[in-house]
Amino acid sequence: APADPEPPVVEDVEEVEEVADPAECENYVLVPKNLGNPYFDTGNVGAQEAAGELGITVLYQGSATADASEQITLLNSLIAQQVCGLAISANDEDALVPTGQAAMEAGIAVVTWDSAIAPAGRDLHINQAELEGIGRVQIEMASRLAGPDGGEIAILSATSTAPNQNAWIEVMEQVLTEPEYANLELVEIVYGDDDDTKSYNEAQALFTKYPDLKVIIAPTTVGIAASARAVTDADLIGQVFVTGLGTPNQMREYVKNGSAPEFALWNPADLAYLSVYAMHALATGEIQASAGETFTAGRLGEYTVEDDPDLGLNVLLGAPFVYDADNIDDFDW
Amino acid sequence: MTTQISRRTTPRINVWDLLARFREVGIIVFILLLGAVVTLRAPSFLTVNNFRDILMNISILAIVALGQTIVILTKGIDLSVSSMIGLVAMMVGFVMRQYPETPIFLIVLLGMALGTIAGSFNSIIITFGKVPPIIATLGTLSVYRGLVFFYSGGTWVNSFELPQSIKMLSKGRLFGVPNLILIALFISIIVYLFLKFTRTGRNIYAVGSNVEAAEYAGIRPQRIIFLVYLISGLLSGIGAVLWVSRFESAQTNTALGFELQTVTAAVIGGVSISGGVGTVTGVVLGAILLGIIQNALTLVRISPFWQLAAQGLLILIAVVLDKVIYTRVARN
Amino acid sequence: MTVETINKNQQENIISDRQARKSFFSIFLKWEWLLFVLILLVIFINTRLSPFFLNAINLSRTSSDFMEIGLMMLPMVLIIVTGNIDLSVASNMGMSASLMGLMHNMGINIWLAALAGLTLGTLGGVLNGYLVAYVKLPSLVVTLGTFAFFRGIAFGFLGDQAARNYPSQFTFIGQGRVFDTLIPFSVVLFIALALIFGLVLHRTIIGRQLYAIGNNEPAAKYSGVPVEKIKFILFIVSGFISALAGLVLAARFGSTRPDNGTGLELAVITAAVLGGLDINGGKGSMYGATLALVLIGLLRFGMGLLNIQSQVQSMVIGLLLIVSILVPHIGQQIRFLKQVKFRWQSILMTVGLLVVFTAFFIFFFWSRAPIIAQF
Amino acid sequence: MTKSILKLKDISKSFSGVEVLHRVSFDLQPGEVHALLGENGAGKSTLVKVITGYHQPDHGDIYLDDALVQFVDTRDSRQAGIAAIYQELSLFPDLDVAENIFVGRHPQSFGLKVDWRKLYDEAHELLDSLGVTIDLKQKARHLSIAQQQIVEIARAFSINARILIMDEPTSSLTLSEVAELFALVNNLRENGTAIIFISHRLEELFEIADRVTVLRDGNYIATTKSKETSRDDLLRKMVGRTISSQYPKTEAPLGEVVLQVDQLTSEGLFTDISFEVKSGEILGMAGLVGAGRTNVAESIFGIRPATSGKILINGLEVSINSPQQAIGLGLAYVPEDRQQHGLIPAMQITPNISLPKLDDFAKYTWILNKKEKKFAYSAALQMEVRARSIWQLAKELSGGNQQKVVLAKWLSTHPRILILDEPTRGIDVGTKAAVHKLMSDLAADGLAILMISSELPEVIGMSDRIIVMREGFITGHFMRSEATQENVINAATKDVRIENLS
Ligand SMILES: Nc1ncnc2c1ncn2[C@@H]1O[C@H](COP(=O)(O)OP(=O)(O)OP(=O)(O)O)[C@@H](O)[C@H]1O
Ligand SMILES: Nc1ncnc2c1ncn2[C@@H]1O[C@H](COP(=O)(O)OP(=O)(O)OP(=O)(O)O)[C@@H](O)[C@H]1O
Ligand SMILES: [Mg+2]
Ligand SMILES: [Mg+2]
Repeated sequence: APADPEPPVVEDVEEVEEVADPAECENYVLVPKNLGNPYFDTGNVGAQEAAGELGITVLYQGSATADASEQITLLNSLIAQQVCGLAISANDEDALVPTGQAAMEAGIAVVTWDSAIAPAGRDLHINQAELEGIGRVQIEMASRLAGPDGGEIAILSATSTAPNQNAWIEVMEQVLTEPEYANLELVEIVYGDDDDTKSYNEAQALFTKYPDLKVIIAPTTVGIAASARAVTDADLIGQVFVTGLGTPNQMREYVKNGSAPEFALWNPADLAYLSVYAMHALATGEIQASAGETFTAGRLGEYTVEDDPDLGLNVLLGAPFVYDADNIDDFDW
Repeated sequence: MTTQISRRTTPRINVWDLLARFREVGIIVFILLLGAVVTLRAPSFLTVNNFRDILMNISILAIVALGQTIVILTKGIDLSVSSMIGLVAMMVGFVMRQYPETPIFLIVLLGMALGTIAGSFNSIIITFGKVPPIIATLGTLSVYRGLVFFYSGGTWVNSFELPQSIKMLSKGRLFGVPNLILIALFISIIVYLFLKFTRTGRNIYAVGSNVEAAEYAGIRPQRIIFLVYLISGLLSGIGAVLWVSRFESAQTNTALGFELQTVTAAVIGGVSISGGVGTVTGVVLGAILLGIIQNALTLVRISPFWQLAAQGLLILIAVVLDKVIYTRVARN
Repeated sequence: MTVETINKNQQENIISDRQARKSFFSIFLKWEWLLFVLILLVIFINTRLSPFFLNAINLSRTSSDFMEIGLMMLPMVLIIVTGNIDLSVASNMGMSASLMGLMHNMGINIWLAALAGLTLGTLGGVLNGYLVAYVKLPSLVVTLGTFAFFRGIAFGFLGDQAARNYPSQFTFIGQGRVFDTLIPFSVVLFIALALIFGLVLHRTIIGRQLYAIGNNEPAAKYSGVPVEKIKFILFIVSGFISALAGLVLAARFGSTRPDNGTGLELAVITAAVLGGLDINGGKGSMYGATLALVLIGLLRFGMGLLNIQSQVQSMVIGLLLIVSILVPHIGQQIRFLKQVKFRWQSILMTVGLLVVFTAFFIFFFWSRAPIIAQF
Repeated sequence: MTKSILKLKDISKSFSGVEVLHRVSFDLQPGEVHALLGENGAGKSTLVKVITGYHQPDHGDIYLDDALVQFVDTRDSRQAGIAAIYQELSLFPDLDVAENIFVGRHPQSFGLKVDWRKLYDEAHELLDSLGVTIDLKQKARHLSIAQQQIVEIARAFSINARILIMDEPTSSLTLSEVAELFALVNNLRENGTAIIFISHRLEELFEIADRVTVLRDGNYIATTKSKETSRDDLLRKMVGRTISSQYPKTEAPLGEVVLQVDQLTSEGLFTDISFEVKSGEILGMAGLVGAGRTNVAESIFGIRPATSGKILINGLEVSINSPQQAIGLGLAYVPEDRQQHGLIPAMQITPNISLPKLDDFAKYTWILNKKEKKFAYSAALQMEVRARSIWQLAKELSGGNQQKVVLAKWLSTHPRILILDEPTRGIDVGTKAAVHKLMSDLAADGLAILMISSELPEVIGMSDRIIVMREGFITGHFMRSEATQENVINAATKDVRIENLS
């Protein structure tokens, strides 16, 4: 990575193929964690919007399941085609590093979105929202839902290996230590593996185990919907509340029936939109991936490349948006 | 003949004999042991509500596992059940989204029909194409899953798009018992009667036990095999409708990986992979055991990181214990 | 008391020591040849369709994507030949790599950690082997259990942690290339092991005994084949090689997470079966399995270059699996149908099926109309 | 002449280009027992399978009641009233005895529900009429070969067919069961059922058959009334030569005790079995079906080791826990059930023969193909295996030839102790004589042979000494000179409990 003081290691000189000429670069690819997931599909809508504005083509290519080795195989075939840029939502932050490096060596602009590759394996990460912001907003919502007396809360995460989930949970645990939230007690963290059935069962087990449970925070779109349904099915609406990160279409029902009165999320379409602009800026040489550079991303305006000790080079989309019964019908994705 | 003396004393009826005839001893013993241990550590295990949850959670599994069992009885295996569920769930979901007024029994019928058609495709490949079942269904596992994506274009059917009627199909209650559990019970009884008291049911055992001999005995094995994949499809179709009903959505990855669970339920229920052996009671108990294991592990607060390991270990212990008890019983 | 002595000429008539002569074409109908032809076909078509296909760097990079599958396939072939199966390979690989990762995180020398991983994987094989060979449980049942158990242990080791920053001597196993060529080290490893496994299967006593067990286990036992011992050893070898594949994967990723390699067991079995192995045991060859692996690799890579969606790729492999077995049977079926006398039932059934399928497809496209409209 | 019930005209059948039936014609009258006779591989079983629709003839016609018929599968022939017991036993190992008898035809009530009570009652009745007691709820998996044969017979009788075909039904039955069977057959014959009967035991044919049709190498040779023919005549037609003595036992000098078994007991299977076999000796083991002889042999060979007792080889106590140990100690065991235990049917003859002693054909575990082939070829020649080539699949051989392959395989291990369990089951007269000669020669070379056989003449004719078993106990011990059919049968049916009190 350019931010690194050491020169990049180039393994073999003949190996570096003709680097795609930035001027006539047109083929970009948006890679989700997996296909058939509405969250990412919505991202693709934003990406296509950006592509239209930039006059480039953005392919939407993903693996069938959210699995690192499958994603690597896919990326290898994309690298082989000498595309101009890749915007990847990584299934494994470390395992993709060698592949990301190979792509950069081949002269491909590599940005990540939604879920990052470790800094060594990409040029830029497009950060949906600050870690801090996402963690904090969820605790704030939980606190509101639990009411002035507070009470027991639990977290239902995706897989125990998902890097962004773990980072958020860490922040949440930190925020909970603040005196303001002293009346909230985090009783357990469980994992639903982003599997609807498993998440549902885990949520159910939570009520059985903790009869006084007030709030379930599920920082995952699958988990939050499954938990809200579990609450509804168990006739616990009004007793147990669900919040976390979700998509409007999946949560509409539960926002209205009161099982999950509010939840947060950024707009994945905007996230992908920004990613395409960033990827294009990198590929055309408008930015070189170093801290402090700025570029304009269409309707979203101007963004600055920031450096972060943990995240490496990144661009921040903005604060997460809170959906509730008043605004949910304004969204359809 | 004068030299003819009975060469075996008439079989004495004793406890061992009775146990030997009742194949499910091993699994029941294990369920009781596990239940006792869990109750000691988490008394909330032994509540009506908890048992209702467990039964709700395994109802669909039990239904599809019964289809799987019928297939395994003929020495086959149906790995495509999960994808059939995914496909049928998606198609049913689309219909319900488009025509929310459709009466629920028509939806169930539709699910059954679609499942049967998907199953018949397996049947054709296996009987006419002579493709070994594991390969055929490994193939259709990915083909049907691919069709789900193609069909839905990657979109999901969400809860708010589904009418109340389908949601109530599983959640409505009769005498306080959720419909889903009653449906599973009803289907189990039907399958039990079918396997035990119809010629076709018995022929399924015969074919699984010895295909050649079945042919000699005037059974048409190919027809039986055709039928079992049809039944597996049918039950998967029902499972799919119930899935949509219970999970209030149809997703591209609905039931992903479910096939291994159905096989697991069947084998820990004493169904022999080499065909010819297995009972409905066993499979239902197997599904219940799986449900209990899952429920218990979350209740007794085993670290979530070790839960999967514990689950695998318990399954292993269950099959080993079953084997040991059964051979002990059979020997006596 | 004379059993009439049989003269030399008569003896010749009783039995010959020659193989029945096969026609020139029937040799080419052997499954391995068909796979070979298919590979050539895939290469040819892909070269026409994509300029990037016949590119040494690309092929080299892609080939290492399939080496873990290839490695685990080798003992799997042997196991399938005996009529057993090992569903736990991918979980075992995750478990061993996770132990290695855990030890690496604790600051232990990477090679010691790797050795520990290999040992654990082997022990996993011992568990499988013991339950299959001596407790006499069906292998499918046992490995379905250890499939969850091993993966669970992997999660137990690393939980939400990852192991990273492996030294480059170690990552060489998965990322390196030998002697300044483009050939990945893992490919060399695979080829060497494939040769050994192939020779063992096709040329040695053990190999012969494996086929005997697969065809008729009791008879093999009665003939003095140490059935239990062989099964036991096979599963141990499978455990060891799975662990080795785990190391290769960890080296290729440069990191380890407990869910690494999830689902690879199906890929392994798919390759083996496409290679002509009979899942019921007793039939199939190592050449076939290896060719099938190459075929799947090239096919996937080629389709990837054409930007065919992953789901469609899986569908194609799934269909290939079915068709590969179906096609050789079609001729036979037609001949069979000719023999069967005219039956109303069969006609009715065919017509019925056709109607049903047509109805299904009409319904399929009709009901997804809103989707088409949406795009 | 009455109207024939079944008529075959010019039936031909080939397998992969080799003709095994050539223009065979055959005619069956109602109320007759018609025997088929021929050497191993003559085509008897194939002919039977053509009749039942299991195989389709390449050429030729089948007439039922003078009407041309074509059976596509066995179900067709079943519906036309033909029932068959095939040579390869075909029970359902996972179903119990009673259900095995009625598979595919379970009695039903309301035309829908299987009537289990009726099924068990009828099964009980049937087995009673055959004079045997087998636990009806026993899974077929646990039956001995002879018991399986009886269940098959019961099944065939339960069908009430117009034509009943039995392909070597008696091959492992003892005299008493055969007698019961024949009584039933006579019954059927009187009721007008036509019966096709295949057996290699010529005495049986003379006892039961009305007419005999002889096949040789797939060709029809002749049909004669059994009353108008003689043993020699049939043999000449069958093999085209004469075979004189059946039991060519030569006296061999007896050597040291090679195998000694002392108080061998296996819980629930057999008790206190003691005997010894000297080098050069053939020890015969007689008994009724289910007496436990096979179990004793299997436990000596290490397949199911006994729970107590001693085995001594050359005077040294050994523990044998697996067949490979047994083979290492110089034992060989030709099992009773060749389909399940003797052969690898889907493998060729060569690897079948070389399997127990692969070490001999390998260098550092590397198999030397030439050496193996040469050996297998000479072994097959020695046993007169009739097949196209030593590369033919074992499952394609006729029953008798399969048995020869099994013998060849075990002799190739050059054993010092040979256990033969029903060695001539399903073998034709000619070869049987050859096998007997071979046994005699092997004994003369110093082998110790333990021969289990249900054929009394064979036991009496071939053994130096005879032990008799019943219900897991030894109930008799005779020298060659004192053994007669009568006292052996007496010992085989003696009440064990009384015997053990004394
Ligand atoms: N499926 C088959 N494929 C090839 N050859 C076969 C097949 N079935 C039988 N044969 C051959 O046909 C010939 C006749 O076999 P068949 O079983 O009819 O003999 P058989 O008269 O019943 O002999 P036995 O007395 O030994 O039972 C044999 O040479 C056998 O090898
Ligand atoms: N594996 C087994 N499990 C249970 N019972 C068995 C088993 N093997 C044999 N038996 C029973 O043990 C008894 C003795 O059988 P065995 O085969 O040793 O008798 P045999 O004297 O050789 O008679 P046969 O002529 O029937 O072979 C039979 O009643 C049989 O059903
Ligand atoms: Mg025959
Ligand atoms: Mg016996």
